[in-house]
Formats: sequence, C-alpha cells, structure tokens
Amino acid sequence: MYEHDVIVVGAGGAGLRAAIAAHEAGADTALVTKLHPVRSHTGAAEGGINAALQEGDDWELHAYDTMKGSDYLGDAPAVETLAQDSPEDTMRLEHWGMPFSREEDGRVSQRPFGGLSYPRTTYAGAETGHHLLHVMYEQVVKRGIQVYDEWYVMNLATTDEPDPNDRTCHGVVAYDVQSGQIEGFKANDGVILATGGPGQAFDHTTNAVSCTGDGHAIAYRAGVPLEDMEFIQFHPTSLPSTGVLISEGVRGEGGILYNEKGERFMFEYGYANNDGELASRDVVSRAELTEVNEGRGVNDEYVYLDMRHLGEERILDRLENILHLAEDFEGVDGLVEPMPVKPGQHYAMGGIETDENGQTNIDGLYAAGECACVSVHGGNRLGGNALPELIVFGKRAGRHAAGEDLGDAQIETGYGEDVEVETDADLPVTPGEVGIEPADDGVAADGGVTADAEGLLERTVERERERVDRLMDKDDGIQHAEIRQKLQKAMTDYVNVFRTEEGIKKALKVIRECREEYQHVYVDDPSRTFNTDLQQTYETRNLIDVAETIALGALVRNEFRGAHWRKERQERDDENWLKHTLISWNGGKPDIFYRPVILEGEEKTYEPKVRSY
Amino acid sequence: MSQSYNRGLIEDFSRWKEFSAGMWAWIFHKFTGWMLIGYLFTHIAVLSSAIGAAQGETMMLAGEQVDVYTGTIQGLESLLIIRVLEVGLLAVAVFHILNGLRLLMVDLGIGLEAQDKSFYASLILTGVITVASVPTFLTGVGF
Amino acid sequence: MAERYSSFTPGGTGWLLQRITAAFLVVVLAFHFFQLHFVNHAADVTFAGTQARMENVGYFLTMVLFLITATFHGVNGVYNALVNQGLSGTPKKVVFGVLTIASVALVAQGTYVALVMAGMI
Amino acid sequence: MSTQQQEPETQEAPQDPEMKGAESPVDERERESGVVDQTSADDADLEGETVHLKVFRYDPEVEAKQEPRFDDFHVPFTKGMTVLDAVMYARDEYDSSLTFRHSCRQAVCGSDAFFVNGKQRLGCKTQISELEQPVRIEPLPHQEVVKDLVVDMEHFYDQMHAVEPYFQNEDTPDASALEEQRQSRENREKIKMSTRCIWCASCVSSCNIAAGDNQYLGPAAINKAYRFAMDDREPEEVKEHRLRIIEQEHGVWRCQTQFSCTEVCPKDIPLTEHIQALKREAVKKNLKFW
Ligand SMILES: Cc1cc2nc3c(=O)[nH]c(=O)nc-3n(C[C@H](O)[C@H](O)[C@H](O)COP(=O)(O)OP(=O)(O)OC[C@H]3O[C@@H](n4cnc5c(N)ncnc54)[C@H](O)[C@@H]3O)c2cc1C
Ligand code: HEM
Ligand code: SF4
Ligand code: F3S
Ligand code: FES
Repeated sequence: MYEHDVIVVGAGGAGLRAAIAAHEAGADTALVTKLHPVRSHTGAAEGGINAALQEGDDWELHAYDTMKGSDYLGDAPAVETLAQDSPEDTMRLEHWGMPFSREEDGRVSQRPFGGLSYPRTTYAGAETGHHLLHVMYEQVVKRGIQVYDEWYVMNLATTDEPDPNDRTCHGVVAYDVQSGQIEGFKANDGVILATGGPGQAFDHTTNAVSCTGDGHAIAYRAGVPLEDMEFIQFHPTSLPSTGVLISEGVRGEGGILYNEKGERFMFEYGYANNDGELASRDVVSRAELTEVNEGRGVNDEYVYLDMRHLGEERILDRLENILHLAEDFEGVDGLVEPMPVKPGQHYAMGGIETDENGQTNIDGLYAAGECACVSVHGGNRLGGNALPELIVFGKRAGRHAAGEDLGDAQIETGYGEDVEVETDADLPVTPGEVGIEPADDGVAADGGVTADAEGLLERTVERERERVDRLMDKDDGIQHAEIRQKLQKAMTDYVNVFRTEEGIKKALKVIRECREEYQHVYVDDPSRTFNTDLQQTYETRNLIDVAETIALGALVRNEFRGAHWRKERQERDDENWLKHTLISWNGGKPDIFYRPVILEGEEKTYEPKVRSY
Repeated sequence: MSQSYNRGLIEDFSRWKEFSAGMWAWIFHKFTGWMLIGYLFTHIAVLSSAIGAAQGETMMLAGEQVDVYTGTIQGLESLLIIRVLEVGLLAVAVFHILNGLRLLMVDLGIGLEAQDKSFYASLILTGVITVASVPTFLTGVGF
Repeated sequence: MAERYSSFTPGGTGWLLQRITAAFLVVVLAFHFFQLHFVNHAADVTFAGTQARMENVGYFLTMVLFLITATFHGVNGVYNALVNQGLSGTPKKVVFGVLTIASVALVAQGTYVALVMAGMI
Repeated sequence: MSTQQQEPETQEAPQDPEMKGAESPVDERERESGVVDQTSADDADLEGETVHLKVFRYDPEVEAKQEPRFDDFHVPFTKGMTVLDAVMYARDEYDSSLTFRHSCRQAVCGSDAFFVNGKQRLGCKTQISELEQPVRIEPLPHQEVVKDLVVDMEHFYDQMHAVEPYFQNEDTPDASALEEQRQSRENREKIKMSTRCIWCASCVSSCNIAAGDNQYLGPAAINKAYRFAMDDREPEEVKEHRLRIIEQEHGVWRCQTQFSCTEVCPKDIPLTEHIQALKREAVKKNLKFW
C-alpha cells in the first residue's frame, strides 16, 4: 500500500495543476495516472486559454460572455471564479516558461474567439494544450512530485454510509498496467479526480481512446451525482475515420459543404440561408446529420468539405496544416479532393458535481477538469474556456485538498432532502445495475466501518482483486470490444446532435442490453503483463454508466438549450429548465433530480437573454 | 525490467537496406577513418627503414645493391597488389576528406537540409577522383 | 536520473580538436598525396630524394606536424568510436591507456625517422 | 466553442478555438514540409481488399509468446486507414491480447511510435495505403520489449529528466500584476520547433549511437535542453548551467550527425541542427574561459 496526503488521479492539465497546488500547500502529493502525464489528452487542445489580461478587458466581461455562452446554465460563483482567477493563473504559466505566441513588443498574444466580446484567448501557436500540458509536467518534475504513471485507477476507497453525503473517501485502488499488480493508495487528506472527458461513449469523437469517463463512473458509483451530462458539444467538421478535428478556419476562408449529390446543402435545404457554412457549430452539425439521415450523405456517413476552389496558393498560405491533417489522418489530398467530414463528439460540459473549491458531496473527494462540473460551461462551452478551467479549478481543488482555507463554497452539492426529484420520467427500461452484486457497487460493503481507513482500503483492494480474477478466470462469454462498439454506436445514432424522445429511449434500451451482456464479459488475454484487454474491460463498464447518465439527462430535459437539442421542443424553456440535471447512482438505482442554477453573481444577477441566431 | 525482451542489435545491421544517407555516411566515415589510422601505423613502420639506410644498410633489389629504404619502398611499389591497395587507399582518403568536409559544414550548421545530397556528392566525387588517378598509380608497375 | 550522467568530463575539447585537426589535415593530406603520387611517383622514391626533401626545414616541420595531428585525429577518432559503442568503466580506461601509449610510440618513432631522414641524427 | 447566439457577433471573422496553424508568422519549415508525401497507389485499388499485417508478438508470461514471433493479420481496408486503425481493428476483432500503447489518434500524445516497415513512425500518423505489404509492425528498436509492441520507456524518461527539463528563472515578474516576461518573436521562433516534441522516442530509437552508448543523452533530451538553453527568458547563468549538462562526455559530443533522428521525427523537429547548435554554443562558452 502506498500512502500520501493528496492523491491526484489523472495527470492532464487539471491533475497536474492540482498536484502542483497541493504540493505548494505543503502536502505530500502523488499523481496516479493510467497514461504517462505527457500523453494526456490536454495535449490535443489547440485554440487557447481565455483570460482577461489586456487593458480594456476585464474579468466581468469574461464572466458575462461565459454565462451567456452557457445559455444561462452556468453557476455564477463558478463562472466568476473562473474569470477572476484565469488571468493570474495564465500568467503563471508564462512564468513557468510556457511558449506563448508573442506580439512585437514581446508580450503574449491574444486572439478573438467565437462568443467572446474581447480578444482574450491566449495561445501558443496552434498547440496551446500541448504546451500547457508539457509546461505543467515540467513543473511537476521540478518539484519532484511522485508520479505513478501507467497505473490504472479502478475504484475509490469510500465508506458506505447510507447517505452518500456522510461518506468519506480514503484513497484509491489502482493497478500497475505494466505488472498487473493491484495496490491501494491511501490518501490522508484527499483524492482529486482529474480523469478528463467521456468522449469514448460515442463512436466518433475528437477525444482520445483513453477518454473513457473512469473518474465520472467511479465517483458516481461511490455516491457523487453527475451533473448536466446531456450537454455534449459536437464539432461539425471532424475526419470520419479518426475524429481528428478540421478547424472552422476552412469554412471561415470559404470552404463549402456538399452532400453526395454535390448540392451545397446549407443553402439548398435551407438550414442556414444567411450564414451557410458559417452558421454556428450545432446548426452545421445538425444539417450534416440530417443530410446523412435522409440518404444524401456520402457512404451514408459523411459529407464533403471542399476547399479546392480557394486555389493552391491561398490554401498553402492559410490552411496548410489542414492539408497535412487530411493527408496524414484521412489519406486525402485536400488540393485534389474534397475532404470528408462529419460531426464528432468534442466536449462534455457536464460531469462530477463539485462546488467552486472542487469538492464533491463526499468528504475528501474532489474533481477538476473536464470530468468535473462546477459548473462553468452550463449548456455550452465557449472555445478557450476549458483550459482555464483546468488551471483555475485544478489549483483550487489542490489547495483545498491540502487543507488551505478557500472560504465557504456557495454551490451546493449532493443528493439532499431539499432537492427536486424527477418522479415521472418515462423510462423505457430500468436504468442502473442489473442484478447488483456487492462487488460491483461503488463503495466497500463493510457495514459503515469508517474508523479504520487502512482496513477500508485493504477491503477495497481485495474486492478489485477478486473482480479481476473473475474476469480473467472466465474463459468464454462476450468480449468488451463488442459491447463497447454497440454502446458507442447507439449513442452516436440516438443521442447525438440530433435528439428525439424515441431515439433516446432506443439508446437506453441498448444501454440496458449492454449492461446485461457485460454480466458475461471476460478477458481473453491471460497475461498480467500490460493487459490492456483487462483495462479496457474496466473502462467499458465505466462507459456504460456514463452513457446512461447522458441518455437519461437527454431524455428528461425536454427543451433546446445550449448544445442539447430536442426535436419535441426546439426552444429554450427558462420557465421550467433553469436548473441542472443531476443523476445519483443510489446503490445501483439511479435517481434523477434537479438543482436550480445560480444566476446571482458577486455584484450582479445574470438575466437570461433571448437567444438569437 | 526483469522480464522484458532485448532484441539486441539485430535490427541494427541486418536492416542495412533501410539505412538512409546520414547513416551510410557515418558508416563509411568510420570505416575509412579506421583504415587511415591503420595505414598511418604501417606507413611509419615502412618508413622506419630509413633508419637502417642512414646507417648504411643495403639490400638487393632487382639484382642491384641499394639502400634498404629505397629497396623496401621500390620493392613494394613493384608489386601490383600494393598498387591496387594504394588506389584503395586513395579512395578511402578522398572519401574521408570529402565527407570530413561535409561533416565540418554540418558542424558549422551550414546546409543541413542538403546533408544527404552532399553525401552523394562526396561518393560520386570520390569515385571520379579514384578512377581518374588509376593511370597515375599504375604506371610502371611490374614492367 | 541525473546521476546517471554525472561524468562531468566535458568532451568539448576533444571534439573541437578533432575538427581543427581535420581542417588542417585536409590541406596537408592532399598536399602529401599530390607530392608523393603525382609529382614524384611513389615507385621512384629513393632515400636520397627523401633526404633532399626532408632537409628543407619547412617541409620537415610540416611533416612532423602532419604526423602529430594525424595521430591525434586518428586515435581520438578510434577512441570516440569505441565510446560511442558504449565502452565504459575499466575497459574504457584500459583502451585509453593503450591508445595513448600507441600514439606516443607512433609519434616518437615517426619523429625519430624524420630526424634521421633530415640527416639530423 | 461558440454558442449559437454569439455566432452573429463574430461572423465577420470566423474564429476557431481549435484553429490549427493559426499562428501569424508563417514558419518556413512548415511550408517546406507542405510538400505532401507522394500519395501512393490509388486508394481505390485497395478498397474492398485486406491489408496484410505482420505484427511482432512477445509476452514473457505466455508460453507461446515467450519466444518472439510474428503474427499475421488480414484487416479489411477502409479509406483513410492508418497503421494504428489497422492494429486496433486486429485487436478488437481478432485477438484482444494484441498490446500496444495509443491514445490521442492525432499525433500529439506520442504513445504509438512503432517500427513500421523498417522505420520509426507514429501508427496514427501513417496511412497504411502508403506502405508496402505485408506491413511489418514491430516495437521500437533499442528499447526493451515489455509485451508485443510495448517497449520500456523508463530509460527514455530518465534521459529527458536528466537535462533538467523545466524553466528556471527565480526572478519572474509579479503574476498578480499580470506582468509577463518579455520574449521577442524571433526568440520564440527560434525555440518553436524544439517545443513541439511529444516524447515519442522515435528519434532515440533510430540513433545508432544511442543504441550503443546507453548513457548518451540522445536527440530528444538534447533537443529539450536546446529548448531551454536558447530561450532568452532564462538568465545567462542558467544557460551556462544547461550547457554544462549537455557537454558532459555522454552529452552532445556523442552525436555523430547521423541525421536518422531528424528523418524520423514525426514533429519535423530539426534535431541534428539543434544538437549541432548546442555543440557550437558549448565550444563558444569554453573558449571564453581560455
Ligand atoms: C481536439 C480538442 C481540442 C480542444 N481545444 C481546446 C481549446 O482550444 N481550448 C480549450 O480551452 N479547450 C480545448 N479543448 C478541451 C480541453 O482540451 C479538455 O477539456 C481538457 O484538456 C481536459 O483536461 P483534463 O485535465 O480534464 O483531462 P485529460 O487531459 O484528458 O487528462 C485525463 C487524465 O486522467 C488520466 N486518467 C483517466 N482515467 C484514469 C484512470 N482510471 N486511472 C488513472 N488515470 C486516469 C489520464 O491518464 C490523463 O492523464 C479541446 C479538446 C479537444 C479534444
Ligand atoms: C584529410 C582530412 C581529414 C578530414 C577532413 C577528416 C575529418 C574527420 C572528421 C570530421 C572526423 C570526425 C567524425 C565525427 O566525430 O563525427 C573524423 C574521424 C576520424 N578520422 Fe579523419 N579526417 C581526415 C584525415 C584523417 C586521417 C589522415 C586519419 C588517419 C590517420 C583519420 C582518421 C580518422 C578516424 C580513425 C576517425 C574516427 C572514425 C570513427 O568515427 O570511427 N582522418 N575525420
Ligand atoms: S524529438 Fe521528435 S522523434 Fe524525438 S521524441 Fe520528440 S517528437 Fe519524438
Ligand atoms: S541520429 Fe544520433 S548521431 Fe546525432 S544526428 Fe541524430 S543524434
Ligand atoms: S496515438 Fe497519440 S501520437 Fe499516435
């Protein structure tokens, strides 16, 4: 068993920042991560970090834009904290050597971004995330913070009081991918989950293969509600075979979208008669998908993005890297052929419910980064707002876990008495665990023994060892890949940009099937050495849980807000829906409940504006 | 790692077909360098016969009594094999010089993008110079 | 970690000298080849001819310097090549010693021969 | 990303958060590499066919795999398929024990460098249609094989850490005053390529010197050192300290300018150029003391 004060699970931008902060606050800190830190998906972010740095700009404008962007589903205390802390935290990155792009006078550059009232997106070339990730890893190396890399966290060691709000988290159980050894990690002060997005719940995503929502799922099963999971951002132009993102720059420069019949569908079919290809992301995404669904897609899968008419010179000058992307990842020469594109899952606005100090309802358990939902993004994330979230809330979670006083949080967490519970959701199947066996619950069944953290950890380790033995000993059944594919396909077919009640119900049914099949899952690879089969089998289970919350949220939220579109009700409903959707595992029987959104800021209240486009 | 597999250097040289210019240049340069230093040792050994010559030692060469230095050198030079080896030495030296110049440029950071081209150029030039000097080297051998 | 690389012997001097000697050698070696294969054919070399050339102080000094630089350059090159192949610890020290002795011997013998040729001994 | 309602406001300059290559001074090198690799044989030729993979297999725990062997997989070709896609397909459909590292699928995480048809390449960045068949996929040479295509990276990480890969300046401006360290555009340009390293270890694996001399820092670590040594934001003493690290016996001097590293680097970092520049810097520094 390993022991540290603060254990940070995940070493992407959020995890690294949390670890640095906890270390600086004097805690003995360790990072436990299934990938080596520099492999984390934060490295894929390109655009930039929003921070009100320049004169003329200020945090209040940033907060306002963010709130508006969230479609009034962001909590003001979180949104304001983000806007207030981002400038200083971004500056700190510069002081740590981050190679930001520069102005003539040697100051960091900022550029305009969609939805921002001021050019405040601080960037480092077209690879901001890569630099952010590496700079913070460098600081971790400098500080000598212990990193357990290629250790897969399987579960939390949480006590099992009946009310999740009374539970305490004492550590995690992880397995060393290289050797297969399963060990407990005792956290004296706190566990911070920073496990990134759940993009793999969909079969087409810009997220990495490792974005499997592990943190979401283990926290959820331990009794932390997942918040606003239905809000998933889709990007309209990603390459079909890999999900690699093709920037909006192509359409900005005049790229045209065609369907299989060679029609410029944005106009032909009236999706956006004014803006055409330049309409907002969700409009374009839905248009593309409609084309495909109505049989006008290429290979029934994608549409074409054509930039050939721009001429070689202009393309080489402005969009050269697009040529590389299309060539390397799709095998298409953008100068001679149109590029295939389709909408891809891109970002999850929702996640593990936390307050603005990163804390969940379980004592000692924190979450930060894309896996968490504070919530700053509400219904839709603005470009360049995820990276500041990592550093701002990563830092806060780290400091709070290490025992620093950040003041009382204004955001409430947990499934309490006073919440509004969804009672008449029309569910096609019972969600949640099928035939719950004790070993599959998120908490150690030890009759509420809380006193002895070590004992708790040992029991949790034992439970995971048994689970692994069970999976490995079984010689036939079904393999996880099959279940995962089925799940991903259902999510993409039915809970994509285009959501109907009927479709979501179908998805829930498939999810149920997946759960049932998962009862028979087995791991074929008999080796303990680097058994990715085993790891992925674990991940697939997490994906099922996460996918289910996405679908459940999408089903109950019968309105069109932010990135969530519903056929039945294509408009925002402030009357009924200025509230967060929360789903609590409840020992395997998910409950849906709501919490009102907090629109009262420090000084002003954000009045929902009518959306217009 | 206790249990892991070391494939050793098999993939190094059994894959010579996949080597690129820079790698070949390195191998050739190394090879020619070793030849040259080897030659330098032999060369001094041969020239050491001058010590005997200065002390008046003589030997028979083609029926004539000559000093050992002249005798050793001319005796060796009359052998075809030595002449051929000399051409080889020239080739080796020329390549080493040309590629050495290429490396000096690389060290100065000049023309790094053309490093493969300059390697091919060294090779070709070496060939040309070698062929061109064959007549000079082979004149009068054994006749 | 860092300790692994704690042999703080800067190799820079050797590297630089290897380049400087190389630059020098280009000139001298070309001259040498030209002199003894093209101007005078190697086959026609006689002791008297060699003596005549060696008696010229400039030529004599050039040749001795040629010998020294070539020896340094060649032996240093060999040593580096071995270190590149991972030579370390005691074998490395041994090789260093052997190579040093060999080069000193070579230079000594060569200089002696040259002095003899020049008629100074 | 932009929400619907904001879109009109920013319409005149459609800006993308994920804008790639949006940096203003267009980099020469990027342009050069713009000469796209020749797209080989018509993809159409391959459509509907299978791709023949020969994959290196080894597992210390599984008897049949203790002695390394090559397994054949025939994977149905789809347009745009990369080497990574192919091995993922083989794993998911044929043999779930086929093991390799991978994550981002877009050449930023650096986990899937393999030895493909005799060259170090990122699986995710290599179109299978451009390769001769059968496609031989092996773990990176010169690293110990843990299992199948997974190699032990510890030594690589140690080397990276050995050059003190973190920014060092005790004297930064006040963060809360929002003041940055100034850096000229030229200086940023100078270090730009070096900051792109994704730690894939292709370069080190391709270098014969690194193969022979285990202590050699290797191109990736030296490039990391370059990234800091050339960054004007670090004070002069730190630069000297950095030069002392790289001019150890097993530092820059071991490099024999083989150029293989530069050739295989998936991020097009001119590694040899950076190594040579550091050699010259080190010599210059030493000459100062004479
Ligand atoms: C293509 C792309 C472009 C983007 N561009 C931008 C942009 O321009 N601006 C912006 O602000 N945002 C952008 N985003 C969003 C942003 O990059 C992400 O939201 C953010 O990087 C997530 O960071 P993270 O630290 O939460 O997670 P990640 O960086 O994904 O890290 C997750 C970490 O958790 C670890 N982990 C996961 N599960 C486990 C487990 N079970 N056990 C142990 N460890 C585990 C992983 O190893 C990893 O280290 C972009 C996203 C994508 C995909
Ligand atoms: C004539 C001009 C010469 C030039 C320009 C030259 C250039 C060079 C250079 C630049 C190197 C270093 C390669 C490196 O470290 O990357 C080198 C290596 C070497 N040189 Fe020379 N050299 C010359 C003559 C000689 C001579 C006369 C000898 C023999 C006595 C010689 C023997 C060697 C050897 C043994 C090496 C090491 C090869 C290896 O790496 O294994 N060189 N040469
Ligand atoms: S320098 Fe290039 S090849 Fe080497 S590790 Fe970095 S990205 Fe990979
Ligand atoms: S391959 Fe090796 S020898 Fe130098 S140029 Fe690259 S480090
Ligand atoms: S999978 Fe990340 S670099 Fe290839």
